[in-house]
Formats: sequence, structure tokens, C-alpha cells
Amino acid sequence: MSTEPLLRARNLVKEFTVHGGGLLGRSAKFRAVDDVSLDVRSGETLALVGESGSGKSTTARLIARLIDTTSGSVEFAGREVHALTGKALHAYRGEVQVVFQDPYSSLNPKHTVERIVTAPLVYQKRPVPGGARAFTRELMERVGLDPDHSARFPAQFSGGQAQRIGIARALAVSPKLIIADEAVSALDVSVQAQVINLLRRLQDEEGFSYLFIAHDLAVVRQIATRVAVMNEGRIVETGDRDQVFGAPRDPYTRKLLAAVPRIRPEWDAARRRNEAARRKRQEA
Amino acid sequence: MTSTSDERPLLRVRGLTVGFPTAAGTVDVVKSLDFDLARGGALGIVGESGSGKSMTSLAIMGLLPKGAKRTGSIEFDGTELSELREREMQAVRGDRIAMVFQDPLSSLNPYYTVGTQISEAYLSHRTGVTRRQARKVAIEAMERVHIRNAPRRVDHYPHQFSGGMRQRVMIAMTLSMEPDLIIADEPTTALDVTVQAQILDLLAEIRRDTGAGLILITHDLAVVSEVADHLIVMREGDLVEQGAAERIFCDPQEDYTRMLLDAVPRIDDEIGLLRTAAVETGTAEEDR
Amino acid sequence: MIRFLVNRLLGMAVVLFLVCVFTYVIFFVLSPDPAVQICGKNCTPEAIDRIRANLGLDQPFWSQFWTFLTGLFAGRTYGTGANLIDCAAPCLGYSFQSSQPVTEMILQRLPVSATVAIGAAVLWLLAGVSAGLVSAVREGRFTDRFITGLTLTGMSIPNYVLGLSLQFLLVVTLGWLPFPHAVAFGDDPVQWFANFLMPWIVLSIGAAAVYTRLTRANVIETLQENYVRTARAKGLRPGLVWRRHALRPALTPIVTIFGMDFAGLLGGALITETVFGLNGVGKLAADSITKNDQPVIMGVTLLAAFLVVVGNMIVDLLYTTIDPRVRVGSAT
Amino acid sequence: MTFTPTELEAEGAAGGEAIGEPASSSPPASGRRLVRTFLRDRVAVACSAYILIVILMAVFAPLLVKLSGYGPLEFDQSAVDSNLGGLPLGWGGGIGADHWFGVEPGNGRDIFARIVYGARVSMTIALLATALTSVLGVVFGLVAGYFGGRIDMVVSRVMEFLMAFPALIFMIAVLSALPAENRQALLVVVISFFGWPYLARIVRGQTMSLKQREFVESAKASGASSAQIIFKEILPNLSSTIIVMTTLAVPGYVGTEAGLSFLGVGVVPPTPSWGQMIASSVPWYAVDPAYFLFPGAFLFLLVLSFTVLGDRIKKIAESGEARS
Repeated sequence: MSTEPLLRARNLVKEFTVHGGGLLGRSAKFRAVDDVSLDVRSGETLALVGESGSGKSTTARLIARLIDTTSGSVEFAGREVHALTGKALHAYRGEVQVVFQDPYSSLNPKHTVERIVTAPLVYQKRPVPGGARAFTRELMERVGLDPDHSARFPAQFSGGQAQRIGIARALAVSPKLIIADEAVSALDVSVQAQVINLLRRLQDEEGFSYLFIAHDLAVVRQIATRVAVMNEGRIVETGDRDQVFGAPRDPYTRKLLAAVPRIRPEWDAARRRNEAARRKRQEA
Repeated sequence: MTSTSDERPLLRVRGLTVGFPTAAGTVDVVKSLDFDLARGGALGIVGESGSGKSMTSLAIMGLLPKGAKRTGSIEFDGTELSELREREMQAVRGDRIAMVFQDPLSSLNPYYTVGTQISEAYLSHRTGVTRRQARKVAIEAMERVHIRNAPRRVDHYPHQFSGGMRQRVMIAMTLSMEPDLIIADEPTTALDVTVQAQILDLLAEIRRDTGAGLILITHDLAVVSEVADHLIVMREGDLVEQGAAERIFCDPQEDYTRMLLDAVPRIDDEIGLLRTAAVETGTAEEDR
Repeated sequence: MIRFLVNRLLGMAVVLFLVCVFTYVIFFVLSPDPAVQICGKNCTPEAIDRIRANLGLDQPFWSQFWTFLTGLFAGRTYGTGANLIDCAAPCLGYSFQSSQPVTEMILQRLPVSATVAIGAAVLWLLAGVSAGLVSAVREGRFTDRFITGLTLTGMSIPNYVLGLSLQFLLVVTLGWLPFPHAVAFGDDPVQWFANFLMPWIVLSIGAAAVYTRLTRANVIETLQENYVRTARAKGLRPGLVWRRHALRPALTPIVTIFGMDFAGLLGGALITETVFGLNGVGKLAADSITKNDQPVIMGVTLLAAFLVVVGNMIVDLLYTTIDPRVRVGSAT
Repeated sequence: MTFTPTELEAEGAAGGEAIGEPASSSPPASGRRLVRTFLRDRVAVACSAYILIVILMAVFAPLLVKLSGYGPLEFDQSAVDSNLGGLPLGWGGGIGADHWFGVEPGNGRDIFARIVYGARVSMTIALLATALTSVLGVVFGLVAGYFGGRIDMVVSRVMEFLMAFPALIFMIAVLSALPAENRQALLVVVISFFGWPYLARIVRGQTMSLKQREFVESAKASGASSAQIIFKEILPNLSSTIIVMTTLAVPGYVGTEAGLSFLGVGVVPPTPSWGQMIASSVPWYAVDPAYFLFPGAFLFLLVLSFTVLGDRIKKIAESGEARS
């Protein structure tokens, strides 16, 4: 892991104008992201946590350059992202991919899996290695989908499968950074666990970085290398995962952690004992 | 309420089945469910999407969508609900059994003040009540769910409240009648985690103060572990496992329950590959 | 609230101004020279020039438009000297063909048009909303399908076809109704009703059909709302659930559309009045087309535009009182 | 009402908005299944059949007229009674082997021939106006909805302005002021000029909501150009809306053309048009109802067929999208 971060965001600010309407309407400014700085290192997972309205998704969109900043800078591999134009911007879009929250909303309902998965390559004007069909099949296999379903439409898949399609699409251009915006929040818990494991495995294989946006601290703890906590547009605390979860410094982080509902550890401990005993019985 | 013995459960459900007629025959979304809820008890119904947990609650309330067929017995405080006529059921709803829904914004009518909506049940279940009294009841209910400035807020409209406050309004709505049973269907799913904690505390407080029974329907095992003393695990309309909450969390008997418990990411336990029942690359688990 | 009102009024003024410009430009550019028309058959170029000067037609466009605009607010005069014609505010122009200010011509005929329009509006509102409610209650059953069929027919039948058919059937063949002519309500209420009944039906049929469909769709949709389920969960009587939680949200959009449709009625009145020979503003416009009396056509167009813009405005204001989400902004 | 706006608007408000609202869990209805559903619907088939007949009539008008023997502009004084002010001789306005639908009172022109040629005018104008409004509506709606901001403001204001106009009256005013040449082309232009906002508004609304969906962001994040996003990602999701809206627009335009011709500002005589035939039948309807009934019935049935067809297609499209 190099010391130079892959992505370096400095003093990001995003203001939205709230229109008063009409000819005389006064417009107010709302600061959704307020002086946010963060680094994502190569191969790591930085989790950005916060409640709704904390500005975490806006930050993600600023970094993906889906929206423009009010001020501040985003550097990717040493280049200022918001100064990029034309070819260079196009190339940046091939380096950074986004996996969205709602698997159905993020897949065009009128396109087949094959078209969806190869779309980033088409938009990047790159050739599809080995032809669209074979390429899609290979990607589908890698994310745990039946490759024979490549001609199906998104609606014919379950939520977890659809999210796998979204992940496959992100992998198509072999990006260096994947921004996962609440990528597992809409999934049932058993499916969620599978997708988290898939995300981790893919990172091990490919070595890309994640910017993992989530509101669920327990999920974040399973996947993050480092954690940044956001509240009302600001980052209140950044640190290694174990530090943030084990010894949170900011009162808001502490409040957030305290609020997480939890299964009592002693129950989990009892369950592990019982499991072990059962396994022993079965072996006997 | 005083006449019934304390051993008889508040709610006794036997063979509850809910089916929807389709072109390919009736599809059962709840299949022959049996369970009891003790007086003042808190029952958690847990399951993933499509498990039939919400339909179970609507079946108890007699609020199933058009076309749904319900069979089986639902005995509430000695009365067989499935035999009641619609008019008699209306007297039970809101008065004896109250319900809190998942999405507080869409569950509140945007055209009326929260005060109107809170006192609505009171006005229609009690005869000879003046509007003034009803308004007082509404304010009291709002105070009980800790909405500050209740006498002023009572005249506000739902869109003027935040998500958590709206859910408090929904709960206040159930309180105006002092029900014996509150059914909460995913009451905190749409809320932020800090607000969720407040609402869960509030539900616990109300149980303590009123002695009402609670059915909490949720997909979140961690939430249910904090609230319920008794648990039902459902999957695709079937009851997988039921028992005391501690027993199920400590010693689950069914593979599905174990799988669910394994899949829950922990905030203060080991970190590792989340154990999932299906082979992770296999699609069999989700594929239908 | 006051800011909102001022905003809306300003917006309305801008739209009305644009309407005036737009209309004026079209007539200025496209219509044949009125001077030639006035001059008649035995005309010399000098005579035309005299008339042009008299009417100010030799002035540049903007100056003419300015005169027209001031005429709207302060009145104006046409011609000079002995031929001076006074056109009091609001002056919409002067019809040289009938030697009358357009405003006066319109005002004379307004009562008939108003009777036709208001009666039709009442009829379509009552018929449309009640048929829509029945349709929604009986969703999917025979009554619903029957009403749906009727609405499709009502939407499809051109109102002059319906008008002529009704006249042939009820007046010529069966003799149940008189051939419509404008009877004042004060003179003979029964005759008044009998004479206006057909025009009302003809003018309202299309809108009634549309309102039926709208009501049906809105009610069915509202009944699916979560808050209706909440109301039922509170143990409210079905009547109360319907009245309070289904009807009000479902009918609100209808109230608002009604304002616009009512304001836009003049277009429909044009055909209806022509078919029945009722001497209203619509008939005036239709006759002016035949006679190519441009000032009148322009006057009626401006009136119609004015009605629609004002109607829109009223709807907007109404909406703020009906829908609390618009009336009171959110708290935070 | 003869005129479209209210109806289209109502359709848009009631159901139109929902059409493209993509059901989160639905496969795009397969074309073949839709066709099958459609063919099972007897009413829809009957409507299509009638529309087809009128189209065939329009296309083969010269041929049909040869068969029937009289052209649309031919006078036949032998078929009318000049002593009775020109009333057609014989039953039902002169229906017989010579004149299948009878003749016009006064000059004895063959009604069948005029109906057939009138179909040409009606269909041409309505279909051309529909094509033009669809192109304008889709393009402006997509552009306004996708780009938002100032472009949207300008387009929206123009749309509001045009929709706030009492369109029928204004069309009459414009047409009455315009010269009589090229009436049919003028009608198409004028109708389209006032007609496109109704489709554009709905396309705009749906584009705005589709733009919010994450697949659009995803395409953008992959480097898709605006044109690619609009035409490859968004447009396919609007197809059912556009089909339904255009089908529902045709009857409106048929009615508008007929209405304008009825009022004397549409198609100029002697070119036959149904609306104009009805207008000239007004003085005669008491003594010669057939003169009014034929064009009236043809016109009504054509509008009805298109309306019902649009309604059915809308239902099929909706159920196709609702199916999971």
C-alpha cells in the first residue's frame, strides 16, 4: 500500500440553492457538504457513515463528479478531478465506478443484463474483450450469477441478484475505485451478508479501493478499513475502524454507536457454545 | 378486562392462513400459523421480505387487501375475531387493538392536522364527546409520546413534522384509546438509527406504563432482541421457529434461524467472513 | 402568503401582456388591411390613405400597439373631427362593419353565454363527479364498465354532431323541447330551462366524461393510500373513512382543474351557440369569422385568454387554501 | 368537446403520468404477448378494423369513386327536386344504386364520394398533426426534462403559455386571418403548434423522474454523453407513454380538424371534409337528416374508435408493466 492516497478530497463544499419561487422569491442557500476532506488509499475501504441528510451521498456524487462542487478539490491519482474535461474526464469515468442503493432503480428496466453490463465499455468506447456474450457470461459468473441469464431483464431477478448485476457492471471497466452508495442497505439480511462477502472477495482479487457509503454501522464495521463519520455536512471523526468503533472520540460518533440496536454479546456467546456442543454431538 | 383470568393469553391464533387467488390457483402467503401472546407480553415477528409477517398483522386487524382470503381462528381477549361482523370489528380496531405502520408520512393524511387525526379514533369510539375534549385527549397523547409544545403542535400538519416526530404522532394515535394490544409493523425501518433508538425506548415505556401487549414486526433481529420477550421466525408464510427470545438467540433449533443469526453483522462481536447458509457464489439461495 | 399573492399577480400581468402582444402581432401581420375592407368596393388609393391616417394605421407597429394598450385601460378614440368615435375603456377595438365598439358587442351577448357556460359547468360537475364515484365504488363490475363505455362515447362525440342529433330527435321528431332561443330566467323559468337544456348537455358532455374518468381514477388511487388504511385501523366507520380520507384528497385536483376548464369554456361555447343559434359571445365570434370582422375576433380572443389566465390564477389561490402542504410550509 | 387539451390533460393527470412510472419489479412486457392480449380484446379489434377501413377508403378514394360512378365534385341535378328547393329525390336523401349514400341537397353531389374523399382529408391532417406533435412533444419534453435549469424554464414557460391559451379560439383567429391557400398544411401546422405541449409536458415529467433514477447516474458515471443518455437510456422507457399519448391524440386532432372546418376556417370548399359537410347540412337537417347523419356517423365512429383504442392500449401497457 503506497503512502500517496489514490483519492484525496480537500475542503469540499456543496451548496444547494433553495428557490423561493416566483419573480420576487428570495432564494436561500443550503450547505449539504461543508468542508469535507478525506483520503482513500489504494486497496483500502473507506467507509463514510452518517444518518439521512448528513451529506454522505452528496459527497459521493461530488467525488464521482456527478455534480459540481461549490468549492474544494478532489484529486484522483494526482490530478484534479473537477478540472478535467473531454478525454481526461472520460478516462476518469473509466477509473471510478458507482454501485447504487436500489438495485432496480440502478438498472435500466428496458435493457438486458448483457447490455447493462457492457454499457460502461460502450460508453468508454472500448472494445468488449472476447465479445459481449462471453464477456457478460464471465462477469456474471464472477459475481455469482447464472451466466445463462444474460439475456434477461432486471425485473426477472431478485433484489440481491440485481445488485450483483450492478456490481458486475462496475467491474466491467476494471476501475481503481468503486463508490458503493448504500449498496447493501436495501437487501434482506441474508442476502446482504452474501453481497458483503462478495464485495470483500472482489476487492481481494482485484485490489481496487472502495468508498463505502452507509448508514448502518454494523455493516460498516464488517467491511471498512477506515471510517469517516459525517453529521450535518461535516466529517466529525475519521480514523481506523477499530479506533472509531472501539474508542470513538467525537460525541456524535458515540451517540451514533450507542443507538445501534444489538444482540446481546452474552447471547451470541451462549449460541457459539451451543453450536460447538451440537457439532460435537453430531460428530459423536 | 378484569374479568378474564391472567392465564388466558391476550391473543390466541390458531391455523391462521391468508391466501390470494391468482390465475394459477390460491397462493398462501401465511400458512397455518399458531401462536399466543400473553397479556402485557411483547412478541416479535421476524422474517425477511416475503415471509408473510406483515400479512399476519393485517389479518389480525381484519385489514387484508381486497381479494385476500383468511381462515383459522384469532381469539382476542376471549372474543373470536374471525366471527365478528365488520361493524363489530370496527369497534375493536383502534379501541382495543391499535396499529403503527412503517412509513409514517404516507400513513398520515396530509389534509388534516395531526390533532384531528389523533382524536379521530377517540371521537368515533366514544359517544357524546365534545371536540374540546377530543382535542385535550390529542394533546395529552402527544405529550405522552414526548412531542414538545403539544398544545401548539396539535394544529400542525404531518408535513411539518420530521420523520421521527411523525412516527411519534402515529404512536400517539394509538394511545388516545388505551388499547390492550399495539401492533407495530416495521415502526423504525424508515428512521435513522438514533431516532430508531428513541422510538424503541418510547414503545418500551408505553408498554411499561399501560400494560398493553405488543406485537413488533421487523426484519431486524437486533431490534427485536432489544424489545421482544417472545419470538416468531417466519419464512415464506411458514412459521419456522418460535419460543422465548433468549432461547432462540442462544440456542436456535432451525437451520434457517441459525442462518439469519449468522448473517446479522455485529457491532461489537467478531469480524470475519459473514457466515451465510448458501455457498456464497451459488445463486440457489436467492434464485427463484 | 402576501409575497405569494404579489408574485402570482405579477406573473399574471406578464402573461396577459404577452397574450396581448402575441395576439396583436398575429392580427397586425396576418390580417388583410382593414382600411381596404372599410373602404369598400369603389375605392381610391387616396381614400384608403385617408382611412389609414384616420385609424392610425400609418403609424409604426409599436405606436399602434401602445394606442391599443392604452385603449384597454383608459379608452381611446378612432378617427378625427366629425367622424370621431369614442371607445371607452376597456376598449377592445371597434367593429367598423357593425359600427359598434367590440366591448359593447361582447357585453351585450355575455349574459347568454354566461347562462350556457354556468349551466353546463354545474351539469358536468354534478354528472361527472357522481358518475365517477359510482364507477369507483363498483370498480370492475358491470356498472363501472357501462359508465366507462359512456365516458368514451361522451369524449368522442363532436358536440355539433351531438347538438344536431339532439335537435333532430327531441325537437323535430319528438317535439319534446322547443328550438332553443334565449329566454330570460325572470320571464319564464320553465321555458328558460327547456330552452337551455340542450345547449347545457351539448356543452358539458365532453367535460362530464373527462371528469368521470378523473374522479374514478383519483378515488381508486386514493383508496390505496396508506392513510386510508390507517383510518380503517383506527376503527372509523366506512362512511367516515370515505368522506374524510378518500373523497377530500381525491376531489381536490378536480376542483382545481375545474377552474381552468370553466375559464376555457368559451371555445366550446363557440360551437354550441352556433349549432343552436344562441346569440352569445361564441356566436358573435363565429359570425365575425364569416364576415371577416377582425377586431371582433381579436376582442373575443383576448377575452378568452383573459378568462383562462384569471382562471389559472384563481385555481392557484384556491389550491393554497385547500392543500395544507402548499398553505403552510414545512417546519424545518 | 371537440377539442383535445382537456381530454389529453385529464388523461395525463389521471393515468398518463403513471404509465412510464417504471414499476420497480417488472420485465418489459414482451411485444408478442402484448399483441396477443390485444387480439383477444374484441372491442379493440373492432376499433382497429374500423380505422383500417377508413384508412383504406382514404387511400383508394379515386378507385372507389370510379366504382360508385360519381366524383366528389360532380353535380347531379337529376337527383334533386328543383321545385322543392333542391331536396334529394327518393328515400333517405336519395339513397339508391346510383348514389349509395344519397346526394347533397341543392346541387346533388354524391355523398359517398365526398365521404371517401373527406376521409382522405381527415386522416391526412390528423396523422400528420400527430406525427408533428409527437416529434415536437418528445424532443422538447426530453430536452426540458433532462437538461432542466434555464432550458427547462424557457420550454416550460412556452408550454404553459400555449396551454393557457384558449387554443380553439386562437386557432380560429389565426386561421381566419391567414390566406386560404394551402389550408391543409396550415391546419397541420396550427394544430401541432398548440398540440405539442400536452405530450411534451408528460414526457418532461417522466424524463425528470427517470433522470433521478440511478441507472441514468450510472451511465453518466461511465462517461455516457447526454445524447447517449437521452436516447439510449431514457427514451426506451418512454415508449409506452408515447404510444398511448399519440393514439389518444389522433381522435383529438380528427375532431379539431372537423370542428374548424365546421366553423368555416378549416378545409376550404369545394374540397370535401366531414366537418364542413356537417356544417353545410345544418340548414337541411330537419328535412334531409341523411345528409347530416352520414358524415356525423363516420366522424363520430372514427373519433370513438381511436379513443377506445388508446384507452385499451393504455390498459394493456399498464398491466404489462404491473406484471411482475
